[in-house]
Amino acid sequence: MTFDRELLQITLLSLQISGLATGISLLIGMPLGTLLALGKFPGRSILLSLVNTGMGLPPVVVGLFVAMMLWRSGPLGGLNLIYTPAAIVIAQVVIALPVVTGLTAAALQSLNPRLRLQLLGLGASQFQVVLALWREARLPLLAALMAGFGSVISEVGASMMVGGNIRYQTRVLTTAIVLETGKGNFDLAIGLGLLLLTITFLVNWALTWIQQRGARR
Amino acid sequence: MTFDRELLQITLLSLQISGLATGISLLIGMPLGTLLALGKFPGRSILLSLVNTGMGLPPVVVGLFVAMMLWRSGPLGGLNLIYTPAAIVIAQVVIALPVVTGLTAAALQSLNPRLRLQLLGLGASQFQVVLALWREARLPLLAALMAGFGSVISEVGASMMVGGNIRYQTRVLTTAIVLETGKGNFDLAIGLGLLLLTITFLVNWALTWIQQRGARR
Amino acid sequence: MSALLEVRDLVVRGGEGDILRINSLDVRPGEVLAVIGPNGAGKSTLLLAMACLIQPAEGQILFHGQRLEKRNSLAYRRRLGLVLQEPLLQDISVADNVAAGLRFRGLPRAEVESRVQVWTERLGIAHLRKRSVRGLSGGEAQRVSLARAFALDPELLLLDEPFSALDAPTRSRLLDDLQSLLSETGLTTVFITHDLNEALLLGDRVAVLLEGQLRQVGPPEQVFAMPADADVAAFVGVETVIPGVVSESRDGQIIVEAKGLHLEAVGDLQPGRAVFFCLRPEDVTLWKRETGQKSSARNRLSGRIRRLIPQGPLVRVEVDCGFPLMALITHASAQELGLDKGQEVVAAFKASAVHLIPR
Amino acid sequence: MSALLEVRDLVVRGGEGDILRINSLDVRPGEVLAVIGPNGAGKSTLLLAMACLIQPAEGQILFHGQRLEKRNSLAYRRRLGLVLQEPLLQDISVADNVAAGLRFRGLPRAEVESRVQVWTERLGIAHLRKRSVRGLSGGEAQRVSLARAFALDPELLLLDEPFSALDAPTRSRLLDDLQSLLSETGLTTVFITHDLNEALLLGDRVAVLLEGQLRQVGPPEQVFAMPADADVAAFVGVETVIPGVVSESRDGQIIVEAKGLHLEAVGDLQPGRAVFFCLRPEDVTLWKRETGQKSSARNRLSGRIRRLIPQGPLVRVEVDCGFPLMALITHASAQELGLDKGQEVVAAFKASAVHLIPR
Amino acid sequence: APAEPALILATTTSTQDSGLLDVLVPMFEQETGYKVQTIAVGTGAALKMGEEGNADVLLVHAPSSEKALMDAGFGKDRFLVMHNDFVIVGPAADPAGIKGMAVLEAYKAIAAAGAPFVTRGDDSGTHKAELALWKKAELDPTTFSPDFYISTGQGMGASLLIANEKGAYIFTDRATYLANRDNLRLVILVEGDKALLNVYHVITVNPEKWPKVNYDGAIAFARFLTDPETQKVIGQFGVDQFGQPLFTPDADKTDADLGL
Ligand SMILES: Nc1ncnc2c1ncn2[C@@H]1O[C@H](COP(=O)(O)OP(=O)(O)OP(=O)(O)O)[C@@H](O)[C@H]1O
Ligand SMILES: Nc1ncnc2c1ncn2[C@@H]1O[C@H](COP(=O)(O)OP(=O)(O)OP(=O)(O)O)[C@@H](O)[C@H]1O
Ligand SMILES: [Mg+2]
Ligand SMILES: [Mg+2]
Repeated sequence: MTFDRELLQITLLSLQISGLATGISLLIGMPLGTLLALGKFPGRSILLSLVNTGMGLPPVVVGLFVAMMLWRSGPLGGLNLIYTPAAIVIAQVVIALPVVTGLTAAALQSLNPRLRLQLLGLGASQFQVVLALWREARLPLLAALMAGFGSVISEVGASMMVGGNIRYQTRVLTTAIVLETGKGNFDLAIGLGLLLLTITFLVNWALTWIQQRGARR
Repeated sequence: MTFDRELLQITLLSLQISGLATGISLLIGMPLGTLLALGKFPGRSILLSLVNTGMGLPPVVVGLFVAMMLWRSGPLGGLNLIYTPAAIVIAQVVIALPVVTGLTAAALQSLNPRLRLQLLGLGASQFQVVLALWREARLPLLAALMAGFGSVISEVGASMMVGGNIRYQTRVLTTAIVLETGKGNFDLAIGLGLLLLTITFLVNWALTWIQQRGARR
Repeated sequence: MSALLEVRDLVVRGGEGDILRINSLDVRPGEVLAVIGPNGAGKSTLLLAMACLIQPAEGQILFHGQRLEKRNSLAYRRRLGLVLQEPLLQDISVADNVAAGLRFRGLPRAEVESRVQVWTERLGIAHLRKRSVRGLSGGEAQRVSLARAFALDPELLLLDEPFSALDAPTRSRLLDDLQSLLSETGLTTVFITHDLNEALLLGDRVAVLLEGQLRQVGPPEQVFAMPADADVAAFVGVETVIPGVVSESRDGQIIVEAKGLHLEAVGDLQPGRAVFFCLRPEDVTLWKRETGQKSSARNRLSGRIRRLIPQGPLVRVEVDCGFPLMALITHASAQELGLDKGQEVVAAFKASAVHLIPR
Repeated sequence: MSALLEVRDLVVRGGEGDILRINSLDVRPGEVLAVIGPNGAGKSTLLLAMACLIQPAEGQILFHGQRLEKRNSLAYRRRLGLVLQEPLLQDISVADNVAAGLRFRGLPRAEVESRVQVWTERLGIAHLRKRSVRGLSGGEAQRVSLARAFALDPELLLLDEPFSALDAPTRSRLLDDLQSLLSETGLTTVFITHDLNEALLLGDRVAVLLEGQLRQVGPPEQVFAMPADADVAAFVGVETVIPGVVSESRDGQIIVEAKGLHLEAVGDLQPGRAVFFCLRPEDVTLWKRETGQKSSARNRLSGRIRRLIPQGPLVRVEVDCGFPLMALITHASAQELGLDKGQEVVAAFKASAVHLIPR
Repeated sequence: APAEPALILATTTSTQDSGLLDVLVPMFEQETGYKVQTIAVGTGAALKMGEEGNADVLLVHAPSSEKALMDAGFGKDRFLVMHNDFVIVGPAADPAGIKGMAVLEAYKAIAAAGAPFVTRGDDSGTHKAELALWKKAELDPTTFSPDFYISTGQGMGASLLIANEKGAYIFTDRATYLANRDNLRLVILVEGDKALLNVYHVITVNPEKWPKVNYDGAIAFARFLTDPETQKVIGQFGVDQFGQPLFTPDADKTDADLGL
């Protein structure tokens, strides 16, 4: 592979992994956050604190923890997932999930609570109510999505630990940056950083455009 | 220093640095986010995209960039800030600022826009309007605060790079975790991680408690 | 079981005390039940409870004799049309808002579109269909909220002050519309209003809610002419309410002593009984002092005009006869009589127009 | 410059077209200007523009002859009391909401507290002071919004349908209160309402807004009795509006040919002139067919009753005389005459009661 | 291709940062069909991964810890691969005046002058080598003031940058120093001492302790590294870029030859 093709491969892998991790986090985190925002059950408040704490999960700790699970000596070693992109996705889901969940809960809690009653009164099932409320809160939910994507695309500790930064296999943009920094190639590292930011910007620009099209002004 | 005293010193330093960085980010990010949410000026949408991109600033890139500024060879080398807690605070502000700004903007945009007119109609100055709107959006703003604090307390790439992880001076909990992981002391690393999470949990639990006291249910 | 909806031993709590406490209230099939009561009486809360949208602390709601529970609440809610007091629209287009309930029910696209068309036209918001709900005026929003409920073709309509933001012509046209719609389809309706005229016009029965309790339920004439107690009387607009004592009673003829005056009334209360003496202002006729003319009115009180309050084509006149007595007369009469503040007049009212409430 | 507030060449745009287009409107010191108009006419938009809260596309607003700009808008807004159509409360306690405007002005604590006390009591929400605004009923919320504005002791009150959610007794009490407050203090008020009675009761002048344009401004009698055009007429409730042509005109006496009938009216229009023939329902008297009785009414039309619509103490009767003619009579008369659907009656009205609008 | 192609190589950041593995690993893969997963971690972590069977083969440079691993039976085979050397670098001004000294003299001079000295403090092979020399010089760095004995807890590259910024002396391997030379104003002050050898061994993880490890692959990799062809490549690595080789191949020598 030439340098350009390698760069392309690394970039695509970064996008795939972070995109997938964000997607899975949305799939789990939005329903969970919705439950936390709208449900009434004992321990709700403690759970919310835990989720908010999760927003501050250090990627290195997550990486170490997931690695300990996935290493051969760990309980899930038999799955042979360590040092694969799948392992990075798992770790990144752990990182992004609390962000998505916590911000989803905050977004839904700031809707008018009577809107939910009105929707139920229009004959919506619980599921339809949730869909309608998500639609209503699409602005802050998009912010949650962007924060979730941002937290994983920029993360390095966990990717390094569970992915191993293996060339052609699990090397992503952030781990490549660390590698180049370690080698003293600061210019290349900064260049990779700018590439990463450009990609994130393009993704966010598209999302912001959607978001602002729906802004109340 | 004994091990316990060193641990205490590291923990306090982590809290001080991240607390200060979060505080500064709020001080700058809340007004900025408010301007982005309520202001009408050309380029607003691009700026919002940039801010949202900032949520995905990779800490290593930030660290490298800030370090290049602060190194003696850099433009701000004369300030002698590199490898000091102040340098970490600067880098962390760069990381937390977009998070706080973006989430503040999203929080304010989901308020009823006519409330602002009503407040002005009650004789509020622009500044008083902003204060009242912040009060109104206190729920999602607290979520923004927690996300901002979470992003810096858990961050390691930048702290490592600009702080240097120097024992007794700039070693914080996350960099200590990386060090212990590198040494193969996985148990100690996980233990430090749990300590970090406990602290974050306590901070968030207090904030969530405030948040939920004010939740609309 | 003849009632469509039954409320039994309902208690709703909130904050410090009980918001609502209703022993029994039935909504009969095909009827329009108008619920009236002052602000904060619990009307909206009752409607939410009826729609199975709040969990009461005690009691139950039955629909077609079946107790409403979590299990069957969705099926029940799909037979409802609900309009809350505040038009809570979704942040999407007007047409999508009107279509929302239909889509929840999974109706075919064509059906949804045609119903949206019909009802937006009927409510005069057809031109707004493609607009976002942002920037809608108050009345426009309320119309969307109404169209959204009517489009569902429900079995039971629950309306919370549905016309409060509408302009007068639209309101009266809609009231007419609704009246004919209701009599055509036999749609059962619970209708909350603070406008007594609307209650009179639409209600087959009127329920009066005061401080969370049901004080009176009955046909409008009865509620308006014979309030069950003084609070209801004060609320429904029997504006003259004076405490007095029955001094004589013979053959259904009663004399009440009140504020030093002897007033005639009809009834069979025993002498010595303490009562409220109630009088509707439209039952009071005013005469110029000098007019010697005879009339069939048994009670004639002299007094001085304290205030003249125009009210549409009518004038409300407050006469001080030792107590404030309200009379409601036409502008024309007021002009003919040359009524003015401070002028002396005679107020006359028939004994049969007096309503006595034991206290 | 005698006007307190002047609106000049105001244009507000939104969506596709102009929402508001007003050449000139003055609010005089001490007067109550009632603004009426159908839903979506632009009333709320006008109020926002008057409060300097939206940027008009063109035109300007002057206060005490001074053009309002960004520079002086805060000072101006601090002399206002503003009540928007929707009570937008802050998510804090009721007392804090009422105090908000006072605190914005930096008033001393004791002063704030005493004013909050006075106004929460006056609006009957004293018991809610410590409550959060969540869970307030619709009427309670509106009262908070009113108390918040009144507590400011403003120089100019801008009220957007301020009583729409209030129960009838409170509404009339507040209207009375407001009336005496206004006459005591000479407070200038712009008052939007969709209730024509409120406009009649409170308004020194009435402005009619239709489709974003000012169609008529004048004393209420004039607006209600002599609408400037057919749209205004239809809106203010001159319910019989028939197109016709003047066929004779002599000494202020006019004969209008309409729907094949010859009707008398008063005025000085030339024969051949096309007009709208307008009649208020309360000016129409009904007689039983067989009654031979004479009266001073010049126009007597035979017809058949199509509908009877009760309306409070009154009944609105629709008579088909070749065109639908509305009459408004008391319940008592209706009973006395034994009116019923399908029955033949004679409708009579005086020539002076007819209002002709050239078309 | 082998039955079990995936092979986990745990190594230290310094080997990866030098770029040597980017040359050797593809050669090995092409020759044998194994897929190597190179995990670059701290020396301590690499040894721990071997001890827990999370890696198949290790390439490390901490001889005393390696011996402990072998003695505990976690390692099966251990071959000498290559060495490079450590140097002491510092500011050109050389405040303690150590230029050209023998290494122990230089240590003493630095301690005596109280000149700042950066240590990695991360239990890496380099750190352990540095500590061993302090011990030989009969000085105890734990008693030093933290202002003078600066512990970074980071990798070699980062520690070099910190020493550069602080104008401090630092004990480093030559390869990393050369790789970072462009970013540094530090110069080599002490070199060539026999005590300054940095020796790399390859260790296969014992399949008797950890049945899951890919021993066939591990031994194949160890054989590959010690193969004369490979050794020639190692001997040439770095000449293009730095004008001198970064490593000296040692497969034909014994520990004793290098003074271990
Ligand atoms: N969560 C709550 N906590 C305390 N009080 C509450 C709560 N929810 C409602 N209330 C009170 O219950 C009472 C009934 O409210 P409701 O909305 O049913 O009144 P309403 O009859 O509809 O009045 P309106 O005519 O003003 O709409 C009000 O006084 C309200 O303040
Ligand atoms: N941003 C906007 N885009 C398009 N149309 C708008 C916008 N804002 C307001 N309008 C329209 O302007 C018209 C005037 O609105 P306004 O709220 O002033 O009406 P209103 O007279 O107060 O009516 P109501 O009696 O229903 O309160 C409405 O038809 C409304 O839909
Ligand atoms: Mg209500
Ligand atoms: Mg309006």
